[in-house]
Amino acid sequence: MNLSNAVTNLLNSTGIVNLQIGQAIMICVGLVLLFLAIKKDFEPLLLIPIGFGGILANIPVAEMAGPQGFLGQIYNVGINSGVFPLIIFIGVGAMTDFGPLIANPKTSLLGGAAQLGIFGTLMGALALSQYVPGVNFSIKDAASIGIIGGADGPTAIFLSSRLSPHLLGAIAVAAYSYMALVPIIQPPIMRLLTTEKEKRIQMVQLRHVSKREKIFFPLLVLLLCALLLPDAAPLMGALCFGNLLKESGVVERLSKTAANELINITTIFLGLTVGSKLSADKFLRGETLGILLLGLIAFCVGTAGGVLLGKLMNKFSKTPINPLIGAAGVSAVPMSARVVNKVGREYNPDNYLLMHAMGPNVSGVIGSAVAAGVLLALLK
Amino acid sequence: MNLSNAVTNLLNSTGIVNLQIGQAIMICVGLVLLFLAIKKDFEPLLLIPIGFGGILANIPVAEMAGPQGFLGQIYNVGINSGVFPLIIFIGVGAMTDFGPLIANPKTSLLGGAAQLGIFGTLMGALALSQYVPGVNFSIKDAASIGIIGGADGPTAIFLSSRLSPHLLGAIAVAAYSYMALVPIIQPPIMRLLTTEKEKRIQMVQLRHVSKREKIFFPLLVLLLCALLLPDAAPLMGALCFGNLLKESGVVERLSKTAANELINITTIFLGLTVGSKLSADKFLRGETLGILLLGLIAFCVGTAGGVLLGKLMNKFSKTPINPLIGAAGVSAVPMSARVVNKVGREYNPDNYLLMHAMGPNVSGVIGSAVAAGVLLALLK
Amino acid sequence: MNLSNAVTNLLNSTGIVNLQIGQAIMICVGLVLLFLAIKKDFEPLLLIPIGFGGILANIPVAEMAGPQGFLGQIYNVGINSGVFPLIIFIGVGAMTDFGPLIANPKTSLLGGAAQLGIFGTLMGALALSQYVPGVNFSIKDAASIGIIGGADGPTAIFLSSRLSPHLLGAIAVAAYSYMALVPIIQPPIMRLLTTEKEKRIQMVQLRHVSKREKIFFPLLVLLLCALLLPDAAPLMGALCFGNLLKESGVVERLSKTAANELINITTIFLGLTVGSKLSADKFLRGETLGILLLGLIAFCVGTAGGVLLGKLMNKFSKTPINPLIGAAGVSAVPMSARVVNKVGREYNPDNYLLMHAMGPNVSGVIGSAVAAGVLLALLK
Amino acid sequence: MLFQGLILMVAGMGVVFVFLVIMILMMNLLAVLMKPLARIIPEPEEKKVVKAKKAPIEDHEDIAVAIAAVNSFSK
Amino acid sequence: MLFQGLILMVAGMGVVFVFLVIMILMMNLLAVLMKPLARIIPEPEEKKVVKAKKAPIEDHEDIAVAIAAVNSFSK
Amino acid sequence: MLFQGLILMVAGMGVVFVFLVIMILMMNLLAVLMKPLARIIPEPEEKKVVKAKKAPIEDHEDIAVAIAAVNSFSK
Ligand code: NA
Ligand code: NA
Ligand code: NA
Repeated sequence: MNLSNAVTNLLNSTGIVNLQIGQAIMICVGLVLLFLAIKKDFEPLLLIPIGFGGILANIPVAEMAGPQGFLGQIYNVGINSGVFPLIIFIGVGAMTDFGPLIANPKTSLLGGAAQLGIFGTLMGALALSQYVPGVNFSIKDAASIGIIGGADGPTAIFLSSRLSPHLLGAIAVAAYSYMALVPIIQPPIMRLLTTEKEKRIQMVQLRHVSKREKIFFPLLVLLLCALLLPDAAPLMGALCFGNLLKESGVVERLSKTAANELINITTIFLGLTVGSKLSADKFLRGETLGILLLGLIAFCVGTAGGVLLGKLMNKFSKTPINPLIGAAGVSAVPMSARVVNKVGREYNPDNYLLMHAMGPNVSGVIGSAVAAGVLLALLK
Repeated sequence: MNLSNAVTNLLNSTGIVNLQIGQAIMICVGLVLLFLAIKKDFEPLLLIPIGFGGILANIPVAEMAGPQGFLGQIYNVGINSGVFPLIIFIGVGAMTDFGPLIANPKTSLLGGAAQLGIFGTLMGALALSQYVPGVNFSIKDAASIGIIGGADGPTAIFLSSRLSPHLLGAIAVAAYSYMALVPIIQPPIMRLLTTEKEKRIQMVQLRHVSKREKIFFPLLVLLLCALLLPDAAPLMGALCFGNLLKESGVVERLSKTAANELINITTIFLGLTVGSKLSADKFLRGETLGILLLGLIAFCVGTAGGVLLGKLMNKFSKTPINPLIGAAGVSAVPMSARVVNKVGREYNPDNYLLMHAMGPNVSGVIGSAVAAGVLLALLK
Repeated sequence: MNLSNAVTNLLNSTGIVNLQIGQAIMICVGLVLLFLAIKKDFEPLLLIPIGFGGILANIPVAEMAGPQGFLGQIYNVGINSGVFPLIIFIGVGAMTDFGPLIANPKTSLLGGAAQLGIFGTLMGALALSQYVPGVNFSIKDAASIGIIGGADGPTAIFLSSRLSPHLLGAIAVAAYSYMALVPIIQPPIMRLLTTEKEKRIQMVQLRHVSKREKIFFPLLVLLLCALLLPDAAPLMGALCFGNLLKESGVVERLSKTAANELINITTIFLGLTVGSKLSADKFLRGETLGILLLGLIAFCVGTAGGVLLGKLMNKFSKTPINPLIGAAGVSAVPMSARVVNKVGREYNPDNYLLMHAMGPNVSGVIGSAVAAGVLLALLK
Repeated sequence: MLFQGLILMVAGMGVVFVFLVIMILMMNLLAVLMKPLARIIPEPEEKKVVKAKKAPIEDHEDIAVAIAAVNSFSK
Repeated sequence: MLFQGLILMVAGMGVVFVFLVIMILMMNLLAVLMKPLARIIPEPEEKKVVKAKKAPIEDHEDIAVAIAAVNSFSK
Repeated sequence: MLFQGLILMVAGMGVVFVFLVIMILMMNLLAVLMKPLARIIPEPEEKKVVKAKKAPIEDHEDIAVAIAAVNSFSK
């Protein structure tokens, strides 16, 4: 090695020499995600790590997302194994109060109707595959794309890491981006599908839910899942475990840790490694546009499904049901419940729908996990 | 795939179709553990994760405890490797004050006598093997069962993961259950073995222990262990490391983290994965009844051993020793020390034995680790 | 097995029988490190775990640092993979304020000059190899030794785990020990190389740095690194990621966790496992003395480099620059900046140089990462 | 393929609703069963809330004596 | 080998300074660009500081109603 | 096998007591050695307690100036 040698080697190892155009574009995509997260407050907890992971993965030479790179290694340990999304779900369970759902069980159907977004999008992806040349989604890919409509990040990441790892980056980005767009996507659909009178419906105060019911609830859901759809049991089990830690009231130190440090640490690494799947060859394709478009449709269809079932249920229910709360069935906890509350108050300033919307909201999480279980059972 | 096909596949993947009777029973066992933990306050920090892990592992189809399941994978990383129980011991060390032991060193012998429970039970397991048809414990199994008498969860899990992984679930369940039963198991034995006069003995106030002594103590114990019984060094090293973090006084951020977030996170995963070893084919055997029975005997023998040595020491000691504190030698920190205090005050309301019982209590932890080291040295 | 057999086996497994002289010496080295950490306050956050890990690794029979031992297993997962030092850097980024650097960009050159310590020491190591018989450092070893002069623990551990794993223990010990000695090593050099007048120079108040600049800064540094020197991108990326979490202001729960629990947990295991590389056959060689000597020289040369460039810059700068702040360019954040402040006030009690020294101080971290990148690019 | 998607949709939405309907039934049953259960085993609601707030180690009067020595993990 | 060390030193110190000099230029450029940028898109400095202090979930007036039900993670 | 168990018991209880007896001797020796040691190197007991309470970064008077810039990890 002499000096000119060394300089040549250094020049040959610079990013300027090695940067491919695809990498450059993907770095810009990462920067856009960071901009949306920081400036536009788009799900920053996830999109900052995802965006940054995308940038790191596209830095030439370093190969951080490769099998020897640190992101690649964490990906194998945490995402390939399915462990990270499940840990997130433990934390989510430890933060979720199922009280509003237990107080008014029938509203959980609204969280079922909103899953129409998942399956509608699945069909959309297949249609796109069939009619648009160059787009070629397998049925597994279509299912992974559909799950964006579930509006549940961990569920989407868990399912697509199982069925379509090559689409994971795009799907996670779409899922979290559209969740962030809930306040923009949902209100027009909600306004369009409901009458003035429906929008003003006030619902009866929720009954008190006892501590004991809250303890039984996660166990009942888990047992139901075990009997009906064990393929959903990892997701549902993690959610119920976290919730039982919280509601049991005797292991506060565990539930606090699950809802804070554990979920935070996992979020950092889940975000970085999911972002590290934003490689140019996987993301810069026509298909990604398709995924983004379909994801948008998924949210719209899900919202419409929830609202329409709300209208129907209001017709037949003894106590009045404001169909707006159906929109919260997509999950995106707690954002879509807040959107419902806001839209409701626009038409009736004394109408606080938030707690009523939390029922469909959390049942939407359960509904998406069930839908993911069905897809796993039939396609894995 | 047509619709009837899909429905058939879904039906064939339900838990109803696939549930084996053994799995159903084990799920009930898990529910019983949860009931004991939540309602009866039986060591909920461990028994909630263990019980829930037991339920998850016995959900059919999902195979969460299998080599590809998330519990199975965490088990391999954390228990097979021996890492989780050692991390718990680091946290335990960071929470333990050896001051009462240093102030009255001779009481540590009581923590030795209580280890009689370990070896008595080991012999009991061998006797059961020999005389009861169908029970067939190897000597390694007998040692793992004996360690239940140590009343130290991490030690029991560490040893049995090394010697008898197939018994791990039952042993962990027995260990934590009986620890929870300490307030019920110990008092009758303590009352039976001591005279009225002994029960009323007041002990002299403990001397002040300097910060410096507390720093030297974990290092001395570790060096002693390194010289005499290096097989106990992983357990003892983890305990002493955590304690040194605490007592050094200069790394508060590390000792706080070890005693809180780190131990909480590890407890969640240790519990879930230990529970995932509660499979029907390993647990639903006559042997498990044997293990439960022997575990109970272990606690009784250990308690008796401690109390009897206490009586003996009181005869020869210059300062009076209340034999009741011998019961705390089984460890089960700090529960058994509290039991001692309570029983003591029943007979002499002004007699606060708590601090005096903490000496044997923490020396019981050391004693169990030493016993585990001997068993590893001779049987591994 | 009969009793005499058992006793023989136990005796044969004691440390007394198996302890090799090298292990005994290394245990003493570990105790010395603990003494320095606890009593002399030498970087206790790292030196307590490193010292304790060194003791554990040298306990005979237990083989905790071996491939099946718990320290060996954690080493493979955390250090071999390069993950632990990068996590530490994420936490460091989440604790670092680059404001003083952004306010006075040109002072970052001082953090470059101090890297002379790295390359000077590299040459020293090669010279030692050439002229001292028995010392035989490869060029990779020399680079790893040189990085001690970077005064950045994670950078040193990351680089030497890549280039010279067999020297990792000695290098980490030297790096953290000399960082602790900064208040003793630096002042004489600072006093020697500056005139009375220079020492009294007061610097103009730093301008206000906007939140937005602080957000852009880590992104700019990362992009620059990606274009110029992608081999430094893992280190720089981790640092910038942590800093962006902090400065973005929208993910406080993640940045708090990164700067506290995550870095604490990682520090515990990084320290223990780095310490576990303090094996007698690697450490008790003439070469280690060479490493310690060279490490000392590295710090001196780095300090001198920073101070001398400070003198030069003061000659040509429009606003006055106190050359003392050049000493902070070695990094060792924030200790060397404090040393600068203290020395400055000795000569001019109204002169608060701390904030001015923080600029070179944090740029020294960047400079060392760049230097590590160059060494990786040319030698890996 | 589109047909397969349709099947997935029918099967999927079907299972989702079957699941939720049974869940609703179970919740209703649970609410009904709570009252007799509460009569047999009264729910110690308040105690639990208080307990969750206190550290688990503080529920004996003797603890002040030994606060440094005890820990809330039983080993 | 000593010669190789010299090469590493020259190359290394060279790259370090090239890196830092460009970084300085970028920081100066950044400082210059901040003013026009701040005019186009005013920096919501104070709002951000306040926001960082409050939990993210507290920025709607309706939250008190539902504090137990919501969480700051969107799932 | 029962005989082997007996051997394990004898050996095990023996080692446990040997270990604890030596530990007791060491603790007694330690207590004895503390006094002369404390005379040679006085124990800074109070200082340590105070220090543990303050964050490690707060032990210089100049810190208020730079609280945002410093951190307690030396890198
Ligand atoms: Na959903
Ligand atoms: Na014990
Ligand atoms: Na440096």
